[in-house]
Amino acid sequence: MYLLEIENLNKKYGSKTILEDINLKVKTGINMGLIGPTGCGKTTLLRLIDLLETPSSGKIIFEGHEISPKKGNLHIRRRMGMVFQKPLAFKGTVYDNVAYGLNIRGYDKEYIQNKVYQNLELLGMEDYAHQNAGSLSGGESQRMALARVLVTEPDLLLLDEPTSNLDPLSREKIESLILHLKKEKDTTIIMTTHDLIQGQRLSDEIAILNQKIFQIGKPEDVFRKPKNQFVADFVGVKNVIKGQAKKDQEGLTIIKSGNIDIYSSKQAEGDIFVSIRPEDISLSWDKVKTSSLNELKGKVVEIIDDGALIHLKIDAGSELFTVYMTRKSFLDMKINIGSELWMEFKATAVHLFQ
Amino acid sequence: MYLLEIENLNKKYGSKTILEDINLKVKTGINMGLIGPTGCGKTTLLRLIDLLETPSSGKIIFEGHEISPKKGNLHIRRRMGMVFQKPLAFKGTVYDNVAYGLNIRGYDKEYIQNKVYQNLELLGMEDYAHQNAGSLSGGESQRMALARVLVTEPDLLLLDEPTSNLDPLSREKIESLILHLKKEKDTTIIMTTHDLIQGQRLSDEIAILNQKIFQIGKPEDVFRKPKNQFVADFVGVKNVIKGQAKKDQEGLTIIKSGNIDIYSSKQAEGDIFVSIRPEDISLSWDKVKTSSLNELKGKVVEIIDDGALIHLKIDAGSELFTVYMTRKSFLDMKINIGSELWMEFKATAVHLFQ
Amino acid sequence: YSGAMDGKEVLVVATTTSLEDTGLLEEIEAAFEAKYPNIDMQVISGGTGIAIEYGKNGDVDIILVHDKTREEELIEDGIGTKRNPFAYNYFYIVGPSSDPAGIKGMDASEAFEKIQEEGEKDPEAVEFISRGDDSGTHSREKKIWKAAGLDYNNTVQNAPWYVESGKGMGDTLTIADEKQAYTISDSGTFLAFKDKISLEALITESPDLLNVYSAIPMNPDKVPTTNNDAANKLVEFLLSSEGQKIIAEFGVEEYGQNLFTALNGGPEPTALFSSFLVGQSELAA
Amino acid sequence: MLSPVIDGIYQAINLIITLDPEMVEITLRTLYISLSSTLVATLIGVPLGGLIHFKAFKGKRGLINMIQTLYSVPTVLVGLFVFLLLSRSGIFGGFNLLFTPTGMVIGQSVLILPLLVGFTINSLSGVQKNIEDLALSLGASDFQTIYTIMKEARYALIGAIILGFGRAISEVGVALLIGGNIRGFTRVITTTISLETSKGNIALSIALGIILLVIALIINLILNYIQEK
Amino acid sequence: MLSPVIDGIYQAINLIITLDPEMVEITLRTLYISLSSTLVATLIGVPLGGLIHFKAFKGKRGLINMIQTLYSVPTVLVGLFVFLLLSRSGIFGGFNLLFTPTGMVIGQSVLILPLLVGFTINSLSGVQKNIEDLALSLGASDFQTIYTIMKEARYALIGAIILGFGRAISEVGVALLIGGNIRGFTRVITTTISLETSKGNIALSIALGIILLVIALIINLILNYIQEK
Ligand SMILES: Nc1ncnc2c1ncn2[C@@H]1O[C@H](COP(=O)(O)OP(=O)(O)OP(=O)(O)O)[C@@H](O)[C@H]1O
Ligand SMILES: Nc1ncnc2c1ncn2[C@@H]1O[C@H](COP(=O)(O)OP(=O)(O)OP(=O)(O)O)[C@@H](O)[C@H]1O
Ligand SMILES: [Mg+2]
Ligand SMILES: [Mg+2]
Repeated sequence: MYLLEIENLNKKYGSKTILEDINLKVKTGINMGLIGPTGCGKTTLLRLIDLLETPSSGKIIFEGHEISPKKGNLHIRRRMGMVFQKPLAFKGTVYDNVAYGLNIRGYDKEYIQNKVYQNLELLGMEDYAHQNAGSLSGGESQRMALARVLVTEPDLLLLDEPTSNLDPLSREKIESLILHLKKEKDTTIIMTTHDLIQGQRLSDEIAILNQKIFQIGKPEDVFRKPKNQFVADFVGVKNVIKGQAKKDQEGLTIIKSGNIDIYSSKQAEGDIFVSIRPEDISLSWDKVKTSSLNELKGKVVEIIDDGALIHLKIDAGSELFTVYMTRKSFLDMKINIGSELWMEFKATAVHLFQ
Repeated sequence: MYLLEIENLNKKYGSKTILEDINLKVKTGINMGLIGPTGCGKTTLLRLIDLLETPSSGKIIFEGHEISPKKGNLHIRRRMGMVFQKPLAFKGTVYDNVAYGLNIRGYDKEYIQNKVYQNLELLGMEDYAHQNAGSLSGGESQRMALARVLVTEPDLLLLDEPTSNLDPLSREKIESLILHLKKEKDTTIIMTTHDLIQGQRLSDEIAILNQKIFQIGKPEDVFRKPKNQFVADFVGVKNVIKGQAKKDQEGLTIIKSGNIDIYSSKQAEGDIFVSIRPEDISLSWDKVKTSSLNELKGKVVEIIDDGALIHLKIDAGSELFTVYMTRKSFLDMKINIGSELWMEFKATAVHLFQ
Repeated sequence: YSGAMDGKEVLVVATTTSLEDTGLLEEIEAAFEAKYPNIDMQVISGGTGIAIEYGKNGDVDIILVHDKTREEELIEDGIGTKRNPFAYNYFYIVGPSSDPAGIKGMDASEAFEKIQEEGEKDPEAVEFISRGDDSGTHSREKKIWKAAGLDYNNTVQNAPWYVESGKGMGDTLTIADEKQAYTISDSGTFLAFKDKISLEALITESPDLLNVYSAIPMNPDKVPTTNNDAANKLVEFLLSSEGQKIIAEFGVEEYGQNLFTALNGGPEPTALFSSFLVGQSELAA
Repeated sequence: MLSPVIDGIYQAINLIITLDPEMVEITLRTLYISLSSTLVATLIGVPLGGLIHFKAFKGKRGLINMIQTLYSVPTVLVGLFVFLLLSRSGIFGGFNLLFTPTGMVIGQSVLILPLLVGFTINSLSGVQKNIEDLALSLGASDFQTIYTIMKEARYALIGAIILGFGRAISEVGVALLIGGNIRGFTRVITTTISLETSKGNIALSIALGIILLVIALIINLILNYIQEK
Repeated sequence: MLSPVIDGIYQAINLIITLDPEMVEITLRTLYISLSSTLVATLIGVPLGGLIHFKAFKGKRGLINMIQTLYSVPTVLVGLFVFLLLSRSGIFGGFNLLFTPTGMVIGQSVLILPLLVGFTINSLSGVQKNIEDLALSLGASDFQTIYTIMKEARYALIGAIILGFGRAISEVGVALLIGGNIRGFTRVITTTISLETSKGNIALSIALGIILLVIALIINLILNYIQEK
């Protein structure tokens, strides 16, 4: 059973198309990640779902019934909750803000007080209960906003960049909270994020949006097997090479691009894109005997220390490859700018897409 | 010569202390990163520097002269610029917003137009010039805010989470823009960020703030050699172990913690914290001959695929270690939950702090 | 009709400002209500025009005015039942004590003629302030201009020395005082203002300055909502010796002289317009 | 020669201290009438303003222009208009409201209604559009949303109500034409001031004006206190 | 009996079409006086309101209460007060401003000044505090910052100016007391309405009221047009 279905949804502002032919089905209890470049329509889509915006055409279906921002949808709206991207607060204290959703639902005072403090504690905001909501810091506002929506225990939670203003520790806390909600309360969540790793970590399904939906699927599929160039570029798939694929012996495919030949274990023919994950490439000073089918020689042209890993750019003639390695191996191998090295990667590590 | 010096700065709201005894010296042309948990006072510090807030006590010195939010500081204020954390816009179009700083400085129309479009292009916002600034998406607002401040060519640029709402590609663009500003225009930048990697990548110096400044120094020092527990926890230093240090032979120090002995090449005595970066630990199935002094046996209790790397948690008795490895080595070694492995790391990879 | 408040019958009276502003009606009301505890007398003061308008609409039951010409029109139209003159006094021609036009001792129309003459010569020094509001006082003023042989609409109204205030008597006196100009005022209002202004009553007893107040109940046939019964009681009271005594004594204490002269059952005094032709209605009276 | 002002202040203090019974009566009536009309106009005008603000419809801009134009309506005109309605020969003549306090409340309510509608719209426009979204998103009904936004705008809304009250208590056109300034029945402070001014009693008029302002100050303090709560 | 209203509308149309010369004269004078006083009061009141809004000082709340209380000042009281100042025996008697259009402008400016100050403060309060920071941070001088915030609040500010204009053009107390309703010199639409009403010419009064509203509508349209630019 789908909690939410979106059919052929379009949204225009004036003549500017923001969303085009969006189709989406969200199962109950699922966490759906929405990812895409800035201005691609993520917020707009969430607002449409939350009935704050009227679609130009198309349907939004909640538990099998079409819903719209017209009258008579209060009971549906009360089952949804949204954390906005921009910090927003009613005048008054943090307590007033968090209690709002319960007040308008007419709960009694004691229940409200318990619930509010319970959620403030959950978000580490209990000390701020009587602070003016307008004076909160960026991250505090974001946590208050989350508490404010959680007190109403929504069935469908819409989160618009819920951790963009949080430091790593707070972010981690919020992430476990989100996972907890999904698991324990069976809350269905649709969240946008610019943090691709967060998207991968939290989502059961990911939709890559850019006006249209470009790909939708499990995180590992979207991130490792982009269906098209846009997704590949966007999720930061490196080493994307355009070439011509031809069948080779033993069920392998050979892809030719400039002076480079790449073997892939996948089947394809004709014009195609290839990608190899930077951490799937090993480096060695000498050409070694190995089961890796692909061996390319190149020269180190750039070294970046990313903190966790060393990023190398290696010029292999017609293509520039990105390779990641640990600091340890980097130091052990005594690599430096200009080093000429062999890159090796397995045919199974070569991903093909249109 | 320091562009900006801050001396014994304190800020209270009512009886609540926000900033305590801040001392900071920022050289011209430097990029200073401000990092700290939410609500630690980063925004407040930037606002104090930008003369939007009055310090409770202490001095802010710009090019050797004390400045304050009182009258007669216009010429100083015009040499600073700030991008606010919360999206903010004047009523009107994007063009109007970006032109504002130039209009009030009385430039002529043609100059303003050139300058505005030049900066909008720089930020990929030229198509939005005539859109209502209030209708921009989160990321677009952030880019507009940057363009708005860049047109005035400030000598001191204050950036409050300038990329929190940006997707990875836009973020990368803004980051190179920041690096470019520093290099080509000698702009001094103070920026806050929650993205530790960004902080490391962009900053010449990093200050870890939490009401007080806990550490200040080069990124590698702050991230790899935290001076205290707070910084270590905050920058996500893993494998922090508390132990007793004692001198050992050959200038080495041995640190005892539970059933574990760790050798460090640094000197110390008594109660101390140890940290080892997860990527500095190698794994092998068998105890191997190696120059690494530290060899500990443990059992894999958790495997997380982070996308770029595999994170392992390894139980070594009295301590749980975190180890990072590439997917390739992980697959090659056929590691699984329960695998008993040897961890090796060099004595030089063992960092000590109080 | 039932305008009962607290079980009381309501009698609504519209009056010109002079009767109300002097305070005469307040005393009459008190005495009348004491005599008829069942009647609540309510007084509305305004210009003659609006008072008549109220009467026509049936919003008031009786009007107390001092503009004979219009009063008679009202009777003719059948809206009012009868003119009941109950008091009179005189209009005063007032002006600065220096009397720049030198009118003291003249009769009204002579004085107006002189004012016109001197005003034409030096409009700075000699000015005349008119109420210009179609009130009873204004009507009388126009009649005197006519009597002085002047064409009001053409010679007088647009002259530089002639100022129309378009306001009530009190305000007009104030303006005249500020401008040190001449004006015509009912004696009641002038006496009430005497202390506050520096103007002097220069002409007080000319026969064409006679000012008769009468009470006109509304005709219950034409204005069905009216409380004719109570209105007639008020007329009766005004004409009674009790009412006439109040009128005769009013103001003696405060101003040292009576502001109104009671008729005491006598006939309505007629203005002795000696030197000019009077209007048809005036003659008919 | 400002001595009438000083004299007026003295008389005002005297009238207040001695609790002059006629003064007390007039003051209470003034308060009753102006507060009632403010209440009536608020109860109609604020929701109406809210409706206009929240509904999108054709000609909205024009309607707002019309409402703002009515800020310029002279009190006498409203007085006349309501007079014609309430007059015994008028449409509502049967209710006998002319020359009654109730009639004055009606007239003043009509007079200040445009101010309340117009400034309600102004006040609500000052609230960020986002707040509406926030309320709706947290499950507020339409009515609750409007209430929330009004609460956000309460500072400005109270300003509008103070304005309406100020206009009602200070106006004289309606009070004279509809009330008739009947002693002991419809006489209020402003009509008394008019009367006394036309009698030339300037100091007394000023004294009455001061008393009116004192009353207004007290009412404003109460309204502001409510707003701050 | 609303026939005077219909009659009034007819007469209004007639007066407008025939460009009745006295009507034209009165209308132009009315416009001149009310626009001048609105201008004077705006030029003083808006900066003053800005100053009060932006300065933090002790007793600010109290001052604002006082200003709001002055919304309740009856026009007659202002009329009397200014009258005493301008009167021959008053402080400014020497300028001979009593019973002149200039005197009326002064009186009406005094009358509407509190409205402009108060509603300027209200309007500015509607602007987010952040906008001030944004302007300052982008290098605006204090003056430029205030100007920017006023521009942000211009919808509400224009509302305040329309209010002030409405009050000026519709008031009658000051016009009568300071102007004196002198035909051909200080007579304006509202004083004419008063006069005609006291004469019982209700239809003509209504016609004049309609003309006044038409003028106000035109002025409001112009002001709104400015605001939208
Ligand atoms: N009223 C409007 N008129 C024109 N364009 C608009 C309007 N409102 C929004 N847009 C545009 O719609 C696009 C989508 O906006 P939206 O806020 O949904 O983006 P987003 O995906 O959430 O971006 P971000 O990641 O930056 O928050 C943006 O380009 C924005 O400029
Ligand atoms: N007016 C105020 N009264 C009380 N506390 C305040 C006030 N203004 C700010 N604070 C508090 O000051 C602290 C610091 O705020 P600041 O905005 O500087 O934090 P920050 O470091 O920028 O946080 P973030 O990363 O979440 O943006 C916060 O805890 C905030 O709640
Ligand atoms: Mg968004
Ligand atoms: Mg901050």
